[in-house]
Amino acid sequence: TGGGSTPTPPANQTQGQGAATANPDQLPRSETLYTTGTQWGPPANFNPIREWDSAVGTKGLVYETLFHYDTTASKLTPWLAESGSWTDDSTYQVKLRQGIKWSDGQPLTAKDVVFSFELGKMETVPYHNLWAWLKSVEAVDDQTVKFTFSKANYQQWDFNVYSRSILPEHIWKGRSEKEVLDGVNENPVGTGAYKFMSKDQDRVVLQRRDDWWGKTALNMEPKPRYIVDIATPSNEVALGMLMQKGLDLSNNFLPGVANLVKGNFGLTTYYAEPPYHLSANTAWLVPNNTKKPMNDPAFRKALANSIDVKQIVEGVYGNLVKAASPTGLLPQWEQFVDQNVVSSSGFAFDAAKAKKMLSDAGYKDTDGDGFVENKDGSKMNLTLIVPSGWTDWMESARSIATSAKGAGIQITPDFPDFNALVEKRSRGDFDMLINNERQLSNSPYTYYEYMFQLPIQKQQNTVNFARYDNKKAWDLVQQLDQVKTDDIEGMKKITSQLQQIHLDDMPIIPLWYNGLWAQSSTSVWKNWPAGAGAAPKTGAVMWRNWFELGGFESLTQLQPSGS
Amino acid sequence: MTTLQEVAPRERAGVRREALYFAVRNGKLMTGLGIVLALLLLGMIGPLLVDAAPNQYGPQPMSPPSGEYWLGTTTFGQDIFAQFVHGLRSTFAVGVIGGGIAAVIGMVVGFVAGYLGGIVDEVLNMLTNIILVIPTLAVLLIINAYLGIRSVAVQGLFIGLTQWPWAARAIRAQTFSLRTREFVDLARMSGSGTGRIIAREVAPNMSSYLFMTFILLFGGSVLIASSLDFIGLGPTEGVSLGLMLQNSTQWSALQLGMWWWFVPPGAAITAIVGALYVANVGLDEVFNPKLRET
Amino acid sequence: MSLRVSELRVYYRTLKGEVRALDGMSFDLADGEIIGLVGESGCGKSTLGKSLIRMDGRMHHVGGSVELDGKELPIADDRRMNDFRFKEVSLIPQYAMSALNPTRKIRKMVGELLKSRGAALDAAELERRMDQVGLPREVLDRYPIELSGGMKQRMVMVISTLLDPSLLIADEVTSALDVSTQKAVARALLGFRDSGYVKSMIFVTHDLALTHHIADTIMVMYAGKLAEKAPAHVIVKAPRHPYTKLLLDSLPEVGVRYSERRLEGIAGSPPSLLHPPAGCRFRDRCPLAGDECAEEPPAVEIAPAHHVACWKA
Amino acid sequence: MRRYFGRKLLIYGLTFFVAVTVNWMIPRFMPGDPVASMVARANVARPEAVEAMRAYYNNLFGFDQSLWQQYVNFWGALFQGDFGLSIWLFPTPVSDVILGAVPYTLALIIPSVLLSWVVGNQFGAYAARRKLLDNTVLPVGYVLTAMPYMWLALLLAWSLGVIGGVFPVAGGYSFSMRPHWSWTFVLDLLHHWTLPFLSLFLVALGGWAIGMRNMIIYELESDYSNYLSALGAPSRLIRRYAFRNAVLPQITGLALQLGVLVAGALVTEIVFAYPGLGSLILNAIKNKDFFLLQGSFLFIVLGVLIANFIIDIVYVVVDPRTRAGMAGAQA
Amino acid sequence: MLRLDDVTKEFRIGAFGGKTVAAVRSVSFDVVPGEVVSLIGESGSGKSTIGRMILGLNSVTSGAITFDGRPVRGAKEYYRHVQGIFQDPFSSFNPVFKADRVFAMIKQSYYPAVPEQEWAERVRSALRDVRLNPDQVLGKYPHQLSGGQLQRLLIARALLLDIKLLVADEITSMLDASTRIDVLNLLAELKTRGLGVLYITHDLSLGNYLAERTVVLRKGGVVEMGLTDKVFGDPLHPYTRELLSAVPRLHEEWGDAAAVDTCLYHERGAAEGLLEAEPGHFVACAQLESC
Ligand SMILES: Nc1ncnc2c1ncn2[C@@H]1O[C@H](COP(=O)(O)OP(=O)(O)OP(=O)(O)O)[C@@H](O)[C@H]1O
Ligand SMILES: Nc1ncnc2c1ncn2[C@@H]1O[C@H](COP(=O)(O)OP(=O)(O)OP(=O)(O)O)[C@@H](O)[C@H]1O
Ligand SMILES: [Mg+2]
Ligand SMILES: [Mg+2]
Repeated sequence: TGGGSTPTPPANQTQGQGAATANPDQLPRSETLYTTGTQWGPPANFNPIREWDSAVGTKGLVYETLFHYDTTASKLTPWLAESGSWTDDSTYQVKLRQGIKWSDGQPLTAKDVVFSFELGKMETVPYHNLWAWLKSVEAVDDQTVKFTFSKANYQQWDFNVYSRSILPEHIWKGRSEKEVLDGVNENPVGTGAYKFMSKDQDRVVLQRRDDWWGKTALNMEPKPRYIVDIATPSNEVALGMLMQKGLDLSNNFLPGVANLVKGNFGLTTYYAEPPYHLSANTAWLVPNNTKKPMNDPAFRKALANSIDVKQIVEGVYGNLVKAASPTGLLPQWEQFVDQNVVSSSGFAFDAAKAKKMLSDAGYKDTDGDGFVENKDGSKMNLTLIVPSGWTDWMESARSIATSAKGAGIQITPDFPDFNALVEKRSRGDFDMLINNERQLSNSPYTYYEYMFQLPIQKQQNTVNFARYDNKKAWDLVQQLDQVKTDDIEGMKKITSQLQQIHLDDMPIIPLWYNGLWAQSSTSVWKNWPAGAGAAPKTGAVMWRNWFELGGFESLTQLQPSGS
Repeated sequence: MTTLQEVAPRERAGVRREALYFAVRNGKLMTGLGIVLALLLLGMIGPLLVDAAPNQYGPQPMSPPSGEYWLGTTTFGQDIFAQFVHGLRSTFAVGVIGGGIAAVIGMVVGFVAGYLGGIVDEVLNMLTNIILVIPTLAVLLIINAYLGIRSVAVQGLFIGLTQWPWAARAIRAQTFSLRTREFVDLARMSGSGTGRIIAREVAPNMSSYLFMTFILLFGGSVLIASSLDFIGLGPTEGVSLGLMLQNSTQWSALQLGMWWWFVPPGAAITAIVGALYVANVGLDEVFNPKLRET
Repeated sequence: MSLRVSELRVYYRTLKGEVRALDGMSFDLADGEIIGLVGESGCGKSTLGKSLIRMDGRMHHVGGSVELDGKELPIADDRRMNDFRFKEVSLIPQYAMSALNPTRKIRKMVGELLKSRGAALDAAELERRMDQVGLPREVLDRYPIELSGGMKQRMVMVISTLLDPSLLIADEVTSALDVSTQKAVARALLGFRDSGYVKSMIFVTHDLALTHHIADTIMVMYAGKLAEKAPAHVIVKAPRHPYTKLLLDSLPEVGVRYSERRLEGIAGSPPSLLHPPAGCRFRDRCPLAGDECAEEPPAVEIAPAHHVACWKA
Repeated sequence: MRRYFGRKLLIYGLTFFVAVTVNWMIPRFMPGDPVASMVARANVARPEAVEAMRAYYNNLFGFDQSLWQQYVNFWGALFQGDFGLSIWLFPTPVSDVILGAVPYTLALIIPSVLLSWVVGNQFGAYAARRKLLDNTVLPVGYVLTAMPYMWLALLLAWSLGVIGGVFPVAGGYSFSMRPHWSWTFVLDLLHHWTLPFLSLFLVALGGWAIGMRNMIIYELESDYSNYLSALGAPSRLIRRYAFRNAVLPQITGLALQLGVLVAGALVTEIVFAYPGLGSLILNAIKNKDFFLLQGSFLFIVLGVLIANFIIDIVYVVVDPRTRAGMAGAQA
Repeated sequence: MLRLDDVTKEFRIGAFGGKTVAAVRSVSFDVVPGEVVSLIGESGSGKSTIGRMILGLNSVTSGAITFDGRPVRGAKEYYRHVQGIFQDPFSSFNPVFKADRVFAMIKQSYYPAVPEQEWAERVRSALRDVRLNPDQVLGKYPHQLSGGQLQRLLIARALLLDIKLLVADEITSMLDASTRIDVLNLLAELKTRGLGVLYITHDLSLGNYLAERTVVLRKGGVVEMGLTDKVFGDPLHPYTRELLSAVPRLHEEWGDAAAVDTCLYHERGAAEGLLEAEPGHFVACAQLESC
């Protein structure tokens, strides 16, 4: 531009977007949000189909879903959809909002929605299984989409309506299966409030679209004009940058952050005291139910009683996490916990009781080495694997081994490489492991699916790592799926049965709730979500799939600290 | 890293006694050895003094050095002094194992190539050059990551297996010049075989040089091990100074101001390796009259 | 009178004590004279040479003085001595084979050396002198490595004498050479003296026969002391010191055959210079030794220019 | 000459082949299946869907072929400049990933190697045989070389970054910047580059200084030095000559140290979250990203080999002895 | 006893082995028992190389060396009969061990069965043979002994074996004049015991002192050989003449033989062989007549 080497004066607001692009080389600090904790390397793709490794914000900021899900109110929030309802038991109808435009100016229509869901017919698209029970998707008119089901899995459907990105048919049409699944999708065209501005080795930069539909339709506007998401190689680097005020939000697990929150460092977390964070998922101890002695429910229950979770929570995590309830259901699902079941069949750390349970079940220390032997008298030495380098889990595993020793169970922690662990896990070649791969969702259904899914395959890749084989439980889970999501009582009836089975058989043992790690600095942005006062109650996370669970709403609540 | 020098021809007069005389008067050698021995001693008897297991959680997390915890505690209340003394042991172990293995391979290859010459030399030399050019840390990274190194000993083994080439090269050069000495011919004419000549004629003449090579290999192994530990590819069992460093950074000791967690292990590694290098220079001066301060 | 060395004592410091490598040497060297210095290995020849130009770290000057052209040489003072080096006293070292910097071309090295001594390189003169010793000119543009031993030797000779020093010390410059090269080098040295590039010269060797061809005067040293000094032909024909005699007797000449005449060496070995015995140091090996030899014999001028340190001479 | 370089090239060729083969083999013979973990990350619930994806990716990456076939394919692709797709950063081509990272790594390594070499040598040469310097400054050199790279890096980050606040402790350039050519940006780059550079530079510096110091002492004792001093040449000249000769082994040393320095750079990059090959390799390992790992490794090996080759040439140029040797002259 | 037939040795040289030099070209001569043959030539003329080949320390490129009719190999049995001594007595001893270890090594290889006591006696008598006082030299380190003593230790060592041939490579050049003559005398005595000695030197006067026959080498090839008297008394080859004239003699001035380079003689091709100028006196000069 003609400015030559003379520095251009700071852009004023009225110039809006134009000004921002005119001098995009240096982002104005007061209008930029710096985040980290999602991405660990260079941004790889902008493909919303790749919900697990697309660049931060691909889904949620650039592409959007029909609904969002409000975790506090436990209900769907219409988003691209104006409304959605079951017109009969197997037909679901969505009405789209008027006037939504793609970032290239084309209007969003029912055909885009149809296209997006029909992409799932491709075998390798992650939501392909939807078509096992979805019969058809039709555009009734430009604003109306009708879904017809062969089997109405209400719980799963709700999950789908807030999880699946809606893609522009006019751009994606004709892409091959390979391109759909593997394409980088440079220059994504979405409906969302942001678009990608640039990327580099360690970051992506998103720029707000000032013509975003939600401004008027939802009366919402995310406050940061720019979002820069940084890939930090490690948690401690993130903490360092946070303290240097280079970052506004870190979604990393930052040990010791409690000290900083209490001190005067301008750092906040959701709660000002333990556990500091909302809960995001449950960490489970997964015993291999097909192996001796873990195939014995009595043993598993004794094991559950032998673990001093408090020690982990306090010792390893410095109270950054919360001990899990015996059901393992996240606090957000508290209403589904059947207290009667818990009080009659629950468990708690009690070494003496664990010892007794063991000996009652026939596990005795016959050779006097302080550890019980198998029923047949053979030595018992169980290995607990967690991925090498996951320090908090490694420490936890050590802690578990120590407390199990108190009850006479010999556990040796082992730290294989992550990939080796994945392989062992899917082949069932392990004694015990720790896993937390199910996140908070709209329904405990997803949790019970994770716990009980059948049939057990040779390779168990994502669910039921314990290989717990209980037909009745799986039937119940499927029944739960068929319960309408607003029928809370109907759901409860099934979940309490499932809890009974879980606590009786203890296929997997809940340990603690991992936090929805969100440490924010108040130096540039304030009004971060917090448990106290009038602050927003949503989660401040940039993690993939969490924008729909309140992450996006949090952005709209931010306020610049300067003003 | 200090480079090894050619062994200068020795003065004939009283090599041994003179060496000892200069050894005890060589400040560098004595300081270096002193530091190394002090730390070695600490690593030997330290673990007997502290009864806490190095990784055992204690009641006072994050406390700075005090009378009770000499070097303070970690985020988990582990006694850093206990970790430190155990870590010293592993560090010495890795040095001895890694340095030892590398020295042995380097010696075998160097001696054989240097003494036999010809095609054997060509082949061994090529092998040496190949391994020399390969960035070994990268290879170690891969090996460590995929083999899942468990113990300090295995770590030492792998380090030893990749560290030997420069030693082999140096020893080869030395052997080359020694084998033209006439006492080697004389030994041949006394009916000694190759192995015997290497072991009984060549090697004893390079003993100081071999020792210095070992020292450098020792230091190198310690440094490499600490790097591996630091990036999380260290042994999964036990404590080492490198693992302490790794833990301290992973648990943000830096940002939380817990200097007592990350300063001692690094300082100890530096002290051990540095002292060895200094001692090495001292040794060089002892054995090589030209280097002595006049 | 060019060089006068009187009562020079230079010792080496060692762990075991002082090695008395030069223990009271006195001699004179006239302008234009070449002295051949001979003696058994370890008798202090090189020490004398080094003392006159540059002492190494272990040597120290215990006593005596050296005068060159009437000026006292500050041999113990490295710094002051620097003014004399090269210009007044110069050296062709024993290690001439490795005396040239391997990574500099010779012309460049010479230029830099001269410049550092405040002299300019006179290329014509340099080439003339090279011609004189039979070195082709292109040698100047080569690296030392590319020269043969004899060439290096001669090149060092030329360099060392470029500033026309008045005293040149040539330490065993021919011992590593074969006879024909030896001859060429020796002749070149003579030529240097004759052309006046150097005024006088000390030619150190242990080869008596060779010395005889070069030197005007031969000086025989034994165990750090002067044994005999006389004009070359006198030493060869009429030696007076028993050591000189025995030394000459043990020289096989071409034509002497074992089968015809069995030569004998000198029994015994020279004394340690660490703790040399009192009195005549050759006493133990001397066939003539008598009681008076318990006293140290002074160097006496028994004939003009013929000095002998022996009671029996 | 031809023969010499022919031989060198042969060694380099072999090295390259062996290194690349080893690197190709190791991950493939180790437990763990990259596709499995990739699919695990995709977090797809249905077993059938998972199977479909697995099959798809196994086919895509060629893991369904025999190892031998994979190996042949690997070389075939390599010669066409095709490094494959990264598994971890799927579907970015490995070459893109590496090209994005390499400038940073080079920007760290080249200056720190060269500067530390030059400065270290000067420094060592200066300190040699000067009692005061030798006894005060060189211990610092020993300490520096003995420091683990990351520890020095940590100390720098802690003192100058966290406490002093003078330098940023992470990243390649400010988060607020976008790469473009302007002084502010270049300064910003330099600002971020300083600490990682320093940590590499200082450790290497100590090593070179000590090496040079020892070399110089040897050279100062050599015959040609003695000859020069006997002719009264000033010590400046003598030192200069000694330096010239002492530098030659240091050049060889440089070639030997390159691999080590590259390794140091990897560790340093990790400490300072500096974008570059370091974190890339680490992540490639963690994610069993064979292709990225192969690519990065290949790049490092190539880099080291090329640098070695340059050093070889430089050596021949500066040391007349090697040239004479090649011309067949006798020593 | 020892025969060299058309022996040639080539070395690969240059830092990278790119070229070869012929260090020895088509050399043939023999050594019989009770005879000293001296090998004379300038530096680099291939004298040591011939010695080392005879000792089996270097291989032969072409031609044959036979000892008592059998080709030479560096085998243990061979060394029982053929031994060598080298120029530098100091480097012939391993500096870190005591000097008398050289005897122990022989015992270990060749006389393992001999009782210690008897062996010790043998050693002492061998030492006395070379006129060393055993008490003065046993149990000492090499650096504690003089060059002459060490050189004689080596000779004693050779005597302990049942040797028939001794290769002495410049064994006196490091010794001073008086010790040198002692060692030479010792060698001369050996031949009276029936030993063959190959005496390698570049010092003509020493060769002359000892040897029955003389071989003059130049650039690896023989230029003249024959009885010492003949070769030295009536040198035919200009090179020999030049050598002789360059030898400094005590009582004569340096003569000026024809400068080598102006003479047209040069190395003859291997095939041409030597001319036998008179019986037992061979010379290699193409222009012999015209010179
Ligand atoms: N650096 C030294 N330290 C101690 N003693 C030394 C040193 N250099 C020489 N000497 C001793 O001083 C004495 C004289 O040595 P010098 O080198 O002058 O002898 P030389 O006559 O030149 O012998 P050569 O003919 O072997 O050169 C010898 O006994 C020697 O051992
Ligand atoms: N191992 C070797 N490798 C290469 N060339 C060699 C080797 N040994 C000897 N030569 C060469 O062979 C030639 C003859 O060498 P040799 O040592 O036999 O000479 P010499 O007559 O013994 O000389 P000197 O009198 O110096 O001992 C020389 O040109 C030498 O450079
Ligand atoms: Mg001398
Ligand atoms: Mg020889």
